[in-house]
Amino acid sequence: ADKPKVALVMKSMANDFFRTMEEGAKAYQKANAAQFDLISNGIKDETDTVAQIKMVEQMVNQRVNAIIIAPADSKALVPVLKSAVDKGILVVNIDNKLDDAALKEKNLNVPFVGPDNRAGAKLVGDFLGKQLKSGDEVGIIEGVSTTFNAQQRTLGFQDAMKAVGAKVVPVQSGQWEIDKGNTVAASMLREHPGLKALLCGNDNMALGAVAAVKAAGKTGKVAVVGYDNIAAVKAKLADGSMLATADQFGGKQAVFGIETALKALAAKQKQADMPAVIKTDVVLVTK
Amino acid sequence: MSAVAQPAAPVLQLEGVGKDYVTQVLDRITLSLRPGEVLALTGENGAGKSTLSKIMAGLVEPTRGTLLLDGQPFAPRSRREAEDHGVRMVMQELSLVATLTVAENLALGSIPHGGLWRAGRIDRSALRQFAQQQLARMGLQDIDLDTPVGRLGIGTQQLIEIARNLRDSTRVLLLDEPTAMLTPRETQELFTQIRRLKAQGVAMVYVSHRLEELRAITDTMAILRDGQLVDWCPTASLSEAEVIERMVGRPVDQDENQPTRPAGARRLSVQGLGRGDVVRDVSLELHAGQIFGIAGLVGSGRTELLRLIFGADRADRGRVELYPDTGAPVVAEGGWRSPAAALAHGVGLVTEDRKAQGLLLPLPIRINATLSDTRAVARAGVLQTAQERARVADFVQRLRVRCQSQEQPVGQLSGGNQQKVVFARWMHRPCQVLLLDEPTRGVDVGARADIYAVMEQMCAQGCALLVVSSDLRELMAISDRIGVMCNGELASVFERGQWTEQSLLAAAFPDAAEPSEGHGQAASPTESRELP
Amino acid sequence: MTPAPSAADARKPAFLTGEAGTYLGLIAVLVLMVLLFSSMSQYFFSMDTLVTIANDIPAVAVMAVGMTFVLIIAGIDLSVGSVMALAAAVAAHAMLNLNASAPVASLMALAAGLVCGLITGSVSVIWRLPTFIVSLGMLEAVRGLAYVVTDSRTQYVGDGIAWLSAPFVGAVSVSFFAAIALTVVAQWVLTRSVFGRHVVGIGTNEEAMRLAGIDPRPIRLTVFALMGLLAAVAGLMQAARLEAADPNAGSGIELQVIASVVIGGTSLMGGRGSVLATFLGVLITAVLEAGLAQLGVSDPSKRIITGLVIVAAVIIDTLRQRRADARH
Amino acid sequence: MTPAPSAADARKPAFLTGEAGTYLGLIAVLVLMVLLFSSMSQYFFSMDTLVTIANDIPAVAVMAVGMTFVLIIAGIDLSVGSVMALAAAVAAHAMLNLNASAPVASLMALAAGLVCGLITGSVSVIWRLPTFIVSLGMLEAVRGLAYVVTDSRTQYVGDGIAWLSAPFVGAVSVSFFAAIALTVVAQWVLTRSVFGRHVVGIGTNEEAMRLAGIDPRPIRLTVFALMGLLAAVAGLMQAARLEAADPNAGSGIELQVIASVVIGGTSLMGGRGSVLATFLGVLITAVLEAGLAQLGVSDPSKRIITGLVIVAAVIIDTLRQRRADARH
Ligand SMILES: Nc1ncnc2c1ncn2[C@@H]1O[C@H](COP(=O)(O)OP(=O)(O)OP(=O)(O)O)[C@@H](O)[C@H]1O
Ligand SMILES: Nc1ncnc2c1ncn2[C@@H]1O[C@H](COP(=O)(O)OP(=O)(O)OP(=O)(O)O)[C@@H](O)[C@H]1O
Ligand SMILES: [Mg+2]
Ligand SMILES: [Mg+2]
Repeated sequence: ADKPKVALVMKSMANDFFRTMEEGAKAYQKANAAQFDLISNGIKDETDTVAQIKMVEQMVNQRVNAIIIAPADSKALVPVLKSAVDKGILVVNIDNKLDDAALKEKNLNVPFVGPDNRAGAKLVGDFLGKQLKSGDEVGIIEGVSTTFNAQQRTLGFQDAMKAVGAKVVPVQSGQWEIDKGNTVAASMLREHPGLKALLCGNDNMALGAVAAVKAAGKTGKVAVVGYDNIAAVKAKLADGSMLATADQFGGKQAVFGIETALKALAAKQKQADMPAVIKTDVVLVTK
Repeated sequence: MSAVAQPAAPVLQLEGVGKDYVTQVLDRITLSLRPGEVLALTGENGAGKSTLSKIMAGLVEPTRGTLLLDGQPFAPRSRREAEDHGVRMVMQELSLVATLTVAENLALGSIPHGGLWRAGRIDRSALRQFAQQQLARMGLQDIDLDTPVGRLGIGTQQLIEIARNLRDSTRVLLLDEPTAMLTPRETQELFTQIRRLKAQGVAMVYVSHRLEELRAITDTMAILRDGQLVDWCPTASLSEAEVIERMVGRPVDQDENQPTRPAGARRLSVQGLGRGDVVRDVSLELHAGQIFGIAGLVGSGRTELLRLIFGADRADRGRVELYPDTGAPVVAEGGWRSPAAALAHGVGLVTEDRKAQGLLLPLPIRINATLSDTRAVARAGVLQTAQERARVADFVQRLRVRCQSQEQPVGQLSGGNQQKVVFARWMHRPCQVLLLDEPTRGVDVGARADIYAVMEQMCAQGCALLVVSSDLRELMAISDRIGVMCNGELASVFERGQWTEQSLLAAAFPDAAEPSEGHGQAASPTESRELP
Repeated sequence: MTPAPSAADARKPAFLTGEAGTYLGLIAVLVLMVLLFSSMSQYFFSMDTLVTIANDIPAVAVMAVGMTFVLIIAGIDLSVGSVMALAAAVAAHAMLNLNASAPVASLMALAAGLVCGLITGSVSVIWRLPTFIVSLGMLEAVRGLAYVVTDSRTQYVGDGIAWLSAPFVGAVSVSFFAAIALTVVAQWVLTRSVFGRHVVGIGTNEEAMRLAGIDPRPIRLTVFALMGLLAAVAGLMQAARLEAADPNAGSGIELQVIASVVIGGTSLMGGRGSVLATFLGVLITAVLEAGLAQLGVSDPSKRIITGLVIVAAVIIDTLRQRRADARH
Repeated sequence: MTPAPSAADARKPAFLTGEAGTYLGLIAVLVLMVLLFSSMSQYFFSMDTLVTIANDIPAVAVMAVGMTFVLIIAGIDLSVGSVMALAAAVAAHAMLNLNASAPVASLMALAAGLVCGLITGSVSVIWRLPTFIVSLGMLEAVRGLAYVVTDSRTQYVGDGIAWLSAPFVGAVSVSFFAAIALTVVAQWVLTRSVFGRHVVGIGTNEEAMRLAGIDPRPIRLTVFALMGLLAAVAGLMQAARLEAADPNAGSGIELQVIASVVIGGTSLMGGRGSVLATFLGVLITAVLEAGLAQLGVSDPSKRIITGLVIVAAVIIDTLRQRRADARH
């Protein structure tokens, strides 16, 4: 009965990446079933902040000992997490870092366990950069523009492109989705016939971009890179229609968070005393 | 209120009023109306009676001409504005709101309320009092004020529509076929009101196709034909035949005493059919080649009986048996499962509420006329429009439907012409048994004769007809037998020759003694008299 | 269109005590769900859960009140989620960039909502366009505006308007009581005021209302203006709870709101509806969401269950009602 | 609601050549948009753009055909996006895990769509429920199923069914021609067949149809089954184009489809609509999307413009039509 109960509150369950994350956590729990119980929940898309808040509240009602959260919004989740902490629940932040200013205002310390999206995107961008010359035109397809990860990845891509001196045409959003990514990529290719590469904020949009490149008959002339390393891109990387993607070990993200929380629970550590940031790895994936 | 003292000054004058839609529907009409005068407005279907009334009531804007009210120019832009000037109209087509209560409908547009603009609380006691008073004028004290009108029969709705317009502030009252759905009792109630208002100096326009009513209640008569005013004179100065001739432009055979048709084989037998206490265990038999008429007061359950036989509503009890010419009889316990099932066995229904239950108003006449059997004008599911046009052209001609073309939306037709289109549907699909609910509602005398002729022809072809009508004269003219419904029961059945108007009426009243007049015999094998 | 007015279309106005029976089907569904969840999780049936649900529903409940009126006049408003986001964005912008006080910022937010409602209403009234398409246009356009106002970033507003979501009685927030009060008042207006009766009349038979001398246009406009205003109220409630204005707030919430209203038995074809039943509809969806979250049901199953429960709730309510009507 | 039957409700069936005028307003909007975008981007008015748009629209166009019939019977189907995803998921699952051949997998996908349509249709017919709520339930439930079938992951299907999106005439795909053919056939069915006439009749006055002896239930059921089937076709087309089955495919597409149909002048209240006009509606939304993306307009502005254009298109079409009717 004193087995701690850990709640995992995820972002979009409709996204491969988070699905992988959840499965990693479940597998980990199975392997360590004696040590803790896991309740996992996710919202249906990445923007349904309110639904996520409700989930945090329900987890508090379920009297869990710790909440591991991938916040849908880096600011809007802060008040509810604060009230959870006030009730003595440990909170660990994964994937998408909570906003520092908002945390500070609430006088809250939430450890962040996760990758640096901007650095990861730069990694992918740098690899692509080796193929580009200064002055080449490239396009960036962003995820849902209002999300922190989308913004960070775009920044990372831009950093890398600036480094090689490539010219970035206006950034457009593909809403993280395969068909929206396809539409946007097709338009970019038409408007900028000289485009050399498409940098996509996630692999779903990259798949859409690959289809657009193929439809435009430019396979091999326009490079496509993505992010997340979902299963469906393996074939694309293999046949060269996609150049690279980043893997931030979705399967381990949540596990790192859970481990951090379990450790703190075992040590009866207070929320305030937990470390602020624990970085996890991002690696480049190519053919 | 205006005085009756000087009969000279007209309250409402029309000078050269006309209306064009695509074609001209009203030429230049000049008429006037004095306080206390009841003017009969009559003419064929589509002659322009409703249009003329609507112009006076502010519902339609005239294309030409002027109106004067008390000598002042009168150009109401809306019904509300006309009502503010004391001009009110009872419309031919019902315009009640089904989900609102009887009381709310009666006061619609001026529901009494307290405080705060319209968000204010409804003054319920004032509302009830007002509603009660309006209903009392039509002798309708029994209706529950809180019943949504959608639950009431269409006849009762018509009475409410009338009651709603019987206001004291009225100076001119336009009644567009108010009695098309009413039986003699309700009609008498209305006449009492008309006389009362007349005495108060209210001027009235009374539109009807029932000539005997015009004779009974109106002072002067205006006859329209093709949008022209062909006559305007004291009612008494014209004989009925003259009126008809002027309306229709030809003499119409009004044979009131046809011989009884030979009874053919039994076609349909209804046994103990009932639903709640609206229809109580009715039994009757229809024979091929004969017309069975059903009389009764408004709300006596006639419509519901036809709906049960047709399967439009499901019966609680009883059964329907159909005897086709060949093959075994078909038994439907509790009536047919659906109208489609009834039709599959050759049972059809002409509905009484053409607007809500009969027609597809925005669609052309052609489509409406062939709706009962679209497959008949199609080959392998593909419509044969040319064939369809030819068929519909024939119906349009036989029933004299007044329209621009058969592509005209049926919603644009005059009421009587709409009714003809509903009827045409069942000429298109011949039936073994045809149930007709007020089939000549709003149809002019000439066209009525055409419809009777078609019914006659159906009989000759071995069809059995069951006709519900509020017009006793009509029923007596066309039926071989007449059943009278009272409170959901088939109170008595008369054979041709045994009935008089008196005996039929007596049987229809719930409080009347046994049909003791000697003419009526108790509903023979079908009797069912279990009072609750 | 225009099915024969059946008895079902014509329930007597049931104000609060009126015909408790009207609500029986919905209450049964609700009780059933609570029992089910309680049997599956020991913590579900607790004060905490009740309080959380109470604090969860105000935004949806408030919009559902407006949507009930909108559906009764045979309209629909798909833009409520966007309007909600815009209102919150305006309030945040006013406080953060214009240094407006919380009350002034709130008023500006309400004004923004009202204007949106007025635009939807007047465009559809003036050109006689289907409200579905006008509000769909507004859904896009207003969302775009919300992005512009927030600069596409969640704006942290702090606790300037947090009193709205602050505990009021026990741990239950002001918002909840406001939503309850609004529901009761709206039901009263619907059944007991001239305006309410006109709304029902227009939804049933607009032509007949026009003939009775009632101009439907100002009434339609009022209903949409009200909807805009209430969406803004919901936006403020939400912002108070999040202490932030999220430009994506309420995306997709329109379907949830409409579902709650329809579960409550309001007809999409107009002419029939009850605000109280709508509130029960809101409760049903909220309890379902809370219960599934507490059980930690997987997302695919969650969606399957939600879909089935929505349909089942409507079936149960419909059947109960038909049975009741048949007795007439 | 029964608005007065105006002449507008009563256009003659215009089959292809019928009354070209009916489509003039829409064509004007389309031409206007093309001119505008061409003036703003030198690359817009090019064969490439035309081809991309032609290859973009089949999925939406096919669903819009089904939706036109659904709206004409005064129904609505919100589940089409989910059904589309499920169909693609089933095909992917069959090919990847069951080693089915592409044709067999496609048939299974079509069957899945058909079953979804039959469920929506029969549940709403049997219990006489509003299709809005039934299809909303299906939207959730079927999406959940799509997650289950794909294991919540985008499935790469390779080019097994890629022939659907392969260039056929010039660079234009088979799908496009299929969509065109479907549109023409559907318009023909709507205006020239007994079935089409019954569909229009049911949408105009269901009770009158029932009393004319036409059972509306099988017709309703057929329309929804057809919608499900067409959504599955759209799902296959999309999967063929993207060579992947995305469990999130088509989320939110229902509103886009309905918007296209309504822009084409089909009434949400039933009884009136044209499949050809729907196709023009689809073109309008597709050109708009392509144009805005090609100009690289920012996301907020994109949404604002999209919203305004949707409303403007409907206004222009309505005004033109009213003017035409007045001349009658
Ligand atoms: N909105 C309209 N558009 C086109 N034609 C119309 C319209 N309204 C009426 N009409 C035509 O005007 C003519 C006169 O119609 P009206 O309703 O006045 O006839 P009526 O004398 O009242 O006939 P009934 O006895 O059948 O009621 C008819 O031919 C009708 O088709
Ligand atoms: N759906 C219903 N619910 C409750 N009562 C009804 C319903 N339909 C009809 N009634 C009532 O049943 C009785 C019989 O109505 P019905 O319409 O059959 O009478 P009718 O003789 O045809 O008279 P009408 O002239 O009104 O058509 C009336 O009192 C009517 O108010
Ligand atoms: Mg008339
Ligand atoms: Mg009747």
